[in-house]
Amino acid sequence: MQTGLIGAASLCMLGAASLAAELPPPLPAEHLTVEKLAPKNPHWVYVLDEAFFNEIDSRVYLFDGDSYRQLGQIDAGFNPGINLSPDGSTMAVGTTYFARGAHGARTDVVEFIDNSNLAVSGEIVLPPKRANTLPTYFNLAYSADGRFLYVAYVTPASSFGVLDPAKKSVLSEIDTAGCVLVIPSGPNRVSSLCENGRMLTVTLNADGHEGSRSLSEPFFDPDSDPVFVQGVPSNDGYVFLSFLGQVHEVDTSGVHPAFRQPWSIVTPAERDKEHWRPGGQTPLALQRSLGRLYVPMHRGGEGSHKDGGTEIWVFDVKTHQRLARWPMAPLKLGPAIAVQVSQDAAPLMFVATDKADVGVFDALSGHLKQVEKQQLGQTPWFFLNP
Amino acid sequence: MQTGLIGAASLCMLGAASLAAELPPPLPAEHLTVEKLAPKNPHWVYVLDEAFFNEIDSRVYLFDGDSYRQLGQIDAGFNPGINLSPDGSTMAVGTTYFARGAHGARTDVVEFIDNSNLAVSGEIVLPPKRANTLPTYFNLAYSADGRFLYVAYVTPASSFGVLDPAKKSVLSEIDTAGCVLVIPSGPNRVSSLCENGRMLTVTLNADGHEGSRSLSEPFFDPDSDPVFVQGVPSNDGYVFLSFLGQVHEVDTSGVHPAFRQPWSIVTPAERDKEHWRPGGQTPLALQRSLGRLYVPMHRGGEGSHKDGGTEIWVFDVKTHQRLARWPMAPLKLGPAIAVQVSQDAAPLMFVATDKADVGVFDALSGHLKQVEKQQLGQTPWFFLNP
Amino acid sequence: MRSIDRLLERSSRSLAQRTSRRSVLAGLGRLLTGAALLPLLPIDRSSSAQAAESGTHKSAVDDPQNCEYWKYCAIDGFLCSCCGGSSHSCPPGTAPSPITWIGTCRNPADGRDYIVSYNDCCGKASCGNCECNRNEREKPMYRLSRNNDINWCMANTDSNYHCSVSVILGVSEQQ
Amino acid sequence: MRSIDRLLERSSRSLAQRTSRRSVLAGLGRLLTGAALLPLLPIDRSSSAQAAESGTHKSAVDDPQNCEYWKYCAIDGFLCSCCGGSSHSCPPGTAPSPITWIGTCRNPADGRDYIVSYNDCCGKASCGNCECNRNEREKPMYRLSRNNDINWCMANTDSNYHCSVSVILGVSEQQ
Repeated sequence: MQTGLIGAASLCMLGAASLAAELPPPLPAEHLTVEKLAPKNPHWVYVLDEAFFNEIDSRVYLFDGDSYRQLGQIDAGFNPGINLSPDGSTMAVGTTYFARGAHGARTDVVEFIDNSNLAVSGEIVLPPKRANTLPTYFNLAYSADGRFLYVAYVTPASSFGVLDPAKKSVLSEIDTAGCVLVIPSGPNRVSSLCENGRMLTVTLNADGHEGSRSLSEPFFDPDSDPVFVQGVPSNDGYVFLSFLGQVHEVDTSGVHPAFRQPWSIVTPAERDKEHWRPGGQTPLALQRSLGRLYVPMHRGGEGSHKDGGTEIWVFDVKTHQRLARWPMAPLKLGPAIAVQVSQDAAPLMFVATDKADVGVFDALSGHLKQVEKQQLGQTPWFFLNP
Repeated sequence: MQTGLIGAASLCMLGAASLAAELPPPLPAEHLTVEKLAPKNPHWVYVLDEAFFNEIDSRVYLFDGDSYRQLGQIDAGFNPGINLSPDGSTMAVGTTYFARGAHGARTDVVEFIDNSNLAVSGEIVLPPKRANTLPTYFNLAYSADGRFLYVAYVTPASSFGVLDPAKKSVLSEIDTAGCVLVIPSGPNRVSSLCENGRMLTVTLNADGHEGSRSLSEPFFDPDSDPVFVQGVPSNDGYVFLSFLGQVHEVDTSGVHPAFRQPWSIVTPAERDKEHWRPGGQTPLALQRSLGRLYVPMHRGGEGSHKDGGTEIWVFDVKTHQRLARWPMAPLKLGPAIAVQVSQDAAPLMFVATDKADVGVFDALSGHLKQVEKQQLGQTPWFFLNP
Repeated sequence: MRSIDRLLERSSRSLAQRTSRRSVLAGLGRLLTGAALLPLLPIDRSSSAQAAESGTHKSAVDDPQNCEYWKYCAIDGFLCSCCGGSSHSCPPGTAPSPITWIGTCRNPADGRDYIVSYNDCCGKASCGNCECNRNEREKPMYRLSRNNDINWCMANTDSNYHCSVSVILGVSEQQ
Repeated sequence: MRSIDRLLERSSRSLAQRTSRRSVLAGLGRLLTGAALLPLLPIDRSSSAQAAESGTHKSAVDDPQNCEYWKYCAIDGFLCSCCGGSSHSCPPGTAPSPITWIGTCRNPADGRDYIVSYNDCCGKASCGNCECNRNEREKPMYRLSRNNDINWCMANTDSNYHCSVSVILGVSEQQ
């Protein structure tokens, strides 16, 4: 169509040139191009829209926390899990498609996205066992060296798949009965959270099959004070948070996970009298270089652990001191259901609310810099740093 | 899981019986069943949600205009066309799916829905030519006897497919260069609207291939006053409406379409001074037994033909008299972008607004009976009577 | 398109104390994968239940189309009552999940705690109406049989999630 | 989930008087199916155009992220400027449609009418941002080359519609 108009358009240019000699020069013709992404910026963030009301159409938006512009979109299918390769160059999207939209033959697959152009660069088809659940860091995850990609399975029997992202193949399936999710450490260790509060760690051999496994002592009480599965990466492992505000730091740098003494983000009075609780879909974020923990907090009781935070509380993970309380209501923001913080020296905090607004904050001062009003999907529930 | 609990649950029943002798009898256990649809009711309506913001997840809601309840849902894929078999027992959904959600291998298909249980009863895979456009009565349509199903193709070359819904096969493709859509009449005639204002009519032979074709004289001027493609069925054919409010009634009961003298729904003053125009996604509905035409009207100029109606105007198609003007604003409703009327003796009018609200009206008095506030999808743009 | 305020109500699923251990669930899951729907305790629907379903004005705790309905104390998702089903029936053309999770809800009408099973109805796209999320005693995914973030249609032939129901199994012995 | 009021603005696509006849379009359509993107008139982007793309405060008619932007007088769909592209570039990972429709829009800055081509960007799900529908001289589907209700990604390898752009081809001779 365009090329078909070259003749006509050229004539038009001539016609205009002669007729409009007294006018300022006309705007030149434009090229239709495909936008190229700039080199990645620590203030970019991947926003996963679960699209709960049209759940087969989940997507990931790449959003720039400096320009407040959407840079692109990655389609993510149904009930996706996402994670990044160690070098950040590739996004792995673990998802499920149906041959006829929301019905027909089911295909579980990991699609690989080239983050330099947001194009699909390949895929690995999975057995139809992928855990269909909400996003965490642990639905699928790469080994530290990027050699393996682990995918959590639930049928409801639990296991995980070991994939070779280079050869685009499935290497093995490893049973984890009683334990779920894939928490990676080192080049070949995969930990899972168990129903009895223990951590299962499977060490793989060179071909991605099980070499050995070990079960830790219980590090939390799943009955009295369970931890959220939404743990976040720390400098030497992961930080987990409990429903009642206990912080469980796990060092996974060794062969066996080491659990530091838990500490609480709430005083006994805050917990038992004021009933302050963490909550949401993504109820914590960690700024690793500053050692600051950001937690959406609300007042509620049993069953309120997915309620959004009416305030964001900020903690120093070394001193365990609370550094700030940032209420949402004065900012005209609804309760915070998901939080993330950038890992650079001038960090931004991203907060998604129960109204699907996304606030961009100065993570040091708590200053609200921008609100994206329902522009990042129906249900933005998870953020990944680039 | 349920069955696994029979033992425990039974014990519980006994326990309760003994412990709670003084209480009123407990509620009995319930069956988990699948709801059965009542026999179809003329006040039911199929509401097509184009789901424009998540367009691969279009769907059709079956809504009861008496109880104001949603009775069920039919998945409709991407850019669907829908229509009903002559006996109303089957909905044909012509749509497009992709192997990976919004990307991957394209499959154009007609899916057949058993309207008694809203289950998919079969499908016919099409060549990847199905017209991806907005819904009308003419994207796909059955022959009067239900023997053939016609599907409009645009690649952008235009043609249509002839399908055998009984044998679930594609019988033929018939070229209609310069003319689009499938307007059925009789057991084997298919008409299309042409760029020059004519109507092409192809008559099929017994095996669904082209027998003959004829081209009508122009019945409207596509340059000065084009007709909306959203024509509606009448007692002996179809009614089309033009951008400037001319009504074109076409009798398709004979071998060749017969065009009645056009008439106008606006006076010269209304058209030229007040600039009243019909408009919307579905800008007219016809109550065939009463001979009443319902048109969303707005004030606007060139390019406003898809603007919603600030009023619904009602006309008698025999006398050409306007019977009523029903403004939307006093009812707290946005402009009307789609309209339908039931075909029974106590007809309901369904109106979708630009805010995705759906109003249920008494089609005789204009009394607003119910408003479904954004409960029938993102973008409800087309209604079908059951 | 629905407004956030209408749709994003508080959200998730809780479970009764006595649900079977996860490993048992896993076993049952394998056993029941693709199993046809088996009535659990074949007793007719009570007239009171039918009355509750009949719509019209009622208080929130008695209205199966309201998130506050007493049987929904631990439901998560779209209420099938708003999708063509009822509080304990799936909409036409969908299939109940053979695997599920169990909750305990108190009926204010008789003060009893009832064991209810929360099943997902499967095989059509998200219903999108009456989104409801209540979380009493809900546990994270490592207590799978108490977790509601998982798609309980996972073992269905058509495993897409459409909506959720709450079915009375019996009275809890904890009185 | 976006609110209706933000999203459902007025909507559709108009076309210039001189667009080629449909049959020609059909021929080109066949010819160009799957064709790579060919720059139409290979002239560099003007600095003014770049300034216009640079965002920040500007009036609606000068703002490529606003539905009122002068070049959009006949656009329909999601503005690629709000989706990772610009008024004349597709977002990363999408493909421009080789077939398209043509409009004529007046630039208030110089009073000239410009011929613009409206291309769809294809291969990802609906962007969903900045829905915009303007309909001057748009015609129904039987005037396909002037119609905007059709998915102009129809001939792309990945034919799902993502967003729309408006590309200056030249000055209209109608002054």
